[in-house]
Amino acid sequence: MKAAVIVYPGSNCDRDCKVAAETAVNADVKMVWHKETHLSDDLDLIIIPGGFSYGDYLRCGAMASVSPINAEILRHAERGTSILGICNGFQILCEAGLLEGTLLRNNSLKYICKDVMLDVTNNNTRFTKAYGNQTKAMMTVGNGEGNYFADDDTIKLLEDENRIVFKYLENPNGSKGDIAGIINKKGNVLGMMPHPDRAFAKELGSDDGANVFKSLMQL
Amino acid sequence: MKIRVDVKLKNGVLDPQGRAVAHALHTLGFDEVADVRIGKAIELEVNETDKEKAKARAVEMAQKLLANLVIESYTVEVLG
Amino acid sequence: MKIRVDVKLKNGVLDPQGRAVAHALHTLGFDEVADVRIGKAIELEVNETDKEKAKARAVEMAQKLLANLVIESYTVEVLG
Amino acid sequence: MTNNTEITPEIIAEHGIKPDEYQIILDRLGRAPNLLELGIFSVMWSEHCSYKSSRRHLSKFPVSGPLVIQGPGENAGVIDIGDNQAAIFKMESHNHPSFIEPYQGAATGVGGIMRDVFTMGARPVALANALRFGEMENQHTKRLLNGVVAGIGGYGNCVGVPTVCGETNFHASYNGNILVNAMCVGLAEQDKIFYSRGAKVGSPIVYFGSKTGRDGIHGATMASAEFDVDSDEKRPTVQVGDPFMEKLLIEATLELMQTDCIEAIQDMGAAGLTSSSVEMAGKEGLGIVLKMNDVPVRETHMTPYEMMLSESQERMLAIIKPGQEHIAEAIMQKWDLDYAVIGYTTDTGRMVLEFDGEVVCDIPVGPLSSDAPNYDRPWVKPEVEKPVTAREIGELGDLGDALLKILASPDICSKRWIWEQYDRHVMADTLADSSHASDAALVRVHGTDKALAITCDCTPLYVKNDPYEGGKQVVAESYRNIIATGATPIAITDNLNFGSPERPEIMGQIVMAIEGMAEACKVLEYPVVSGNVSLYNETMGTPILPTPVVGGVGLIKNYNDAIGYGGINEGDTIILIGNTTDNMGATTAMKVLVGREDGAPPKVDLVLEKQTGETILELNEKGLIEACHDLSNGGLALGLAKMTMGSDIGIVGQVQE
Repeated sequence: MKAAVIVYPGSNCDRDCKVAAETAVNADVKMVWHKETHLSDDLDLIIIPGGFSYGDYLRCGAMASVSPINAEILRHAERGTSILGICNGFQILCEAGLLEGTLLRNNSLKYICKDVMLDVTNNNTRFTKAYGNQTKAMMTVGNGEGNYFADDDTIKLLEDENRIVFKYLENPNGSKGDIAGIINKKGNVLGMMPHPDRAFAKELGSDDGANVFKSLMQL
Repeated sequence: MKIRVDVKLKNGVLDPQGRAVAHALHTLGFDEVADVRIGKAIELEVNETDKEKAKARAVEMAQKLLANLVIESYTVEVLG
Repeated sequence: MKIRVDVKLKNGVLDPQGRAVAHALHTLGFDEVADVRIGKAIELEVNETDKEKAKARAVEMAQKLLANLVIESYTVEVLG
Repeated sequence: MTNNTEITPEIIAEHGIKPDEYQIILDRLGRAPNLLELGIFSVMWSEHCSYKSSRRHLSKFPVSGPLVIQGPGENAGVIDIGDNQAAIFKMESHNHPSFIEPYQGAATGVGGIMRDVFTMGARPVALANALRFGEMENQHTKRLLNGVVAGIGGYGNCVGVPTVCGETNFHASYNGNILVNAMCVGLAEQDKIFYSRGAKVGSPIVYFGSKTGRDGIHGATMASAEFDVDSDEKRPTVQVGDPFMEKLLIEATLELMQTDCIEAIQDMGAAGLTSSSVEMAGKEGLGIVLKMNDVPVRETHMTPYEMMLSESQERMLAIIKPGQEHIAEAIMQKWDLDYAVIGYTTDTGRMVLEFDGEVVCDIPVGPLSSDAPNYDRPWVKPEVEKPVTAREIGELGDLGDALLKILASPDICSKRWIWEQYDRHVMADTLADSSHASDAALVRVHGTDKALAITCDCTPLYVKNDPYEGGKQVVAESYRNIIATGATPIAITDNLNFGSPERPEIMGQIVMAIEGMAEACKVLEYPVVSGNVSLYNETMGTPILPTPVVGGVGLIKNYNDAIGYGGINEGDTIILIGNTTDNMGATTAMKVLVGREDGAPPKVDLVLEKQTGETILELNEKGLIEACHDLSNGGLALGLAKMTMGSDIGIVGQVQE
């Protein structure tokens, strides 16, 4: 698998995503600076990592979503390349208009770093096939703005089109519909707040995150 | 030239911060507070003397970056 | 009764957020932007009909909670 | 006040310079200093920068050892962790700024200590903090606790370095003077370490990072100025941190360090541009010329006085090989950081500052450090509390209720509310942190099987009741906490927080605590490689408890052999190692259950500590240990309670009559 991790000023989980993809599926991973304007067409996966791009200033992901590399991300989304946005990456995908809704401040108004048990609510997307009949997955969240919000019609649409991929068993931040991760209509863009890049090996506490990468190998 | 762009969450959009501040005000004894909404007051200093042009550009900035039109509304005011 | 409390960083206090937004506006081609300062626009809905009383209470709220007087200043405006 | 303001005794006193010290300045200059020169002397001779009240006693610490690459005297300490790798670490305090503005005070404390580490070429891999607040009932405690924790999380999380361990205590003596000590640990290649020494003559001085503003002017002198309750007047413009800028600065600095265009480099910490330029020049006996008009400034009409004393955050100063400035400039442009060549080194040994075509400062560099005052402050040996035995206190009622009360007390209860606000997992190398049943944090050395063990420790009440034994105990507890994870202790950093050294009884606490700590460091072969001293921690005459915090670092060769105090299985036997004496003095039990804080702390048998420690490491290497826990606050009862909670299992203990 050939993958690219986009690095924005302020991204800090870029290396974690590289190591996770390499460990889980022996991926060949390239780091791409946000000022570049080309992403090669033979890429199997583009990862938009977690972190505090532009310090999370103004709105999380707002400034990153207007970076020079953004046009290429939109182009790849259009042509069907798999795109995985984790934490800040999910926020960037929403700001860029590739996924519906937005991530507001946690209802506790506090940054939360804890393990969360997830429901794999749709296990036949290209990102979750490898879960098979394992319906639960343990990962960690680490964010201050993980409170997913969209208007009621959008939430209904996401439910009806079975585009909610992960839900929190115990909602840590007030997310509507306990939503932890959603996918776009075409099924090639996944945004999720929990970190599979921190749950890819037993010594880190869980390796349930590895399945997100393993699923893509079955594509 | 100073321009002020106010960005607010649209009605119906959850405001966790506003709700928490309202709660805190109640615990401090300000029971008359019914609701609190918190938005951004962005003050721009621009090298532009033509008021109309400055305003138009500020609107463009709001649409391109300063506001997320899905969940936010904005107003632009030239302070001169 | 609607009251608006604007909270701003005092002059001279670094505004990291404003600095980052100014930079982003430059990369989007808005070179005329010389400075950006971002403050909070807090809108209070209060059950109070007497304008003077409402304003005085809002000032009290600003001093007790809404503004961090060490690095922020505030203005209160009764919108009616 | 313009630079040619007449220097009056009031102005001298306001700069914290004593008459006899001013005499030294007159002698070294051969004339009266102008305001800028006086300001430079005042920050370089402040308690914070010169350690003038403690320097002579700090020299008692053992600072070398087979694994010590660099001891005190540089930005941080450096130890050898094998395979050409080095761990670089230090601890610093931001006590006074955090009392004035808790969020920014704590945030800039984290930012500052990280710069001390990456300025030496190390990528920061772990953060820890030791916090002390007033009693819960104090009106400020809740607000200060909220602000400090949010500030530490806000800064550390954004920069992307995991906050993995720490400690938090509450005591009335901190009501008006909280303690915020931040520790940072970084990793570097042994042959790629950068120092503040190494500058050559005629090399360009390069400034990069944020622009300079009027932040925290007189922050350095304030750090050691006693607080009066309405500290509003003493409120300089607060230092504001930008973690996003710090992240750019880390990446840019480490990228610059891959090239070989650096001769010397130092972060701008307390006393900003002054201390960084003076220290780099002073180390090589060089002079410097700085062109103040070239300093990137954020505010208009800034005077050289303000530029030289400003403590704006996220700024670095480097001395670059002549002709290679363009390399540095290109890197700074990539990371959108301010960059300017603001001067060059000379062989005159003098600091010459030019502004608007005029020389505004011309003083010898040497005296700024070599002539810094080195007080031999009078001190009295503090009288030591008498031991208090359990028999004297009598029955404590039902042991179960007693344990529950201890578990619920502020110092002992779960600190989940705090550490859940810290990102403990970023960099995906955290093996054990505050959420695990482990006496120290364990952070994997990326790409290897090695892991660093990190812990922060101090029991202030022990040090108050017997500074010497208390000092020994602080180091011994750090040693035990590292060993309890299966790691081998290597070295410590420290943060010595005390009241005013101008009080003989407080100076006595400082001298005796340092001697106790030094004794323990020698016997346990656990040297001091860096540290910080924060004095004048008192309000309206009441000093804080003496709080010499120790930040310990150890190494485990293979993290699969690591142990904690959870993971016990049914049928395991529990062995208590070391002897239990009837000593209740200064214990948590006495404070929580009987409300007394008197009594001598337990005596520390350092030889027994060493034997016990080495035995445990040996047993663990043989794979005989399932779990291990160091007994400290709350004693055996709390130790057993934590082990049961850590393993979700029951424990049966027999008490032999």
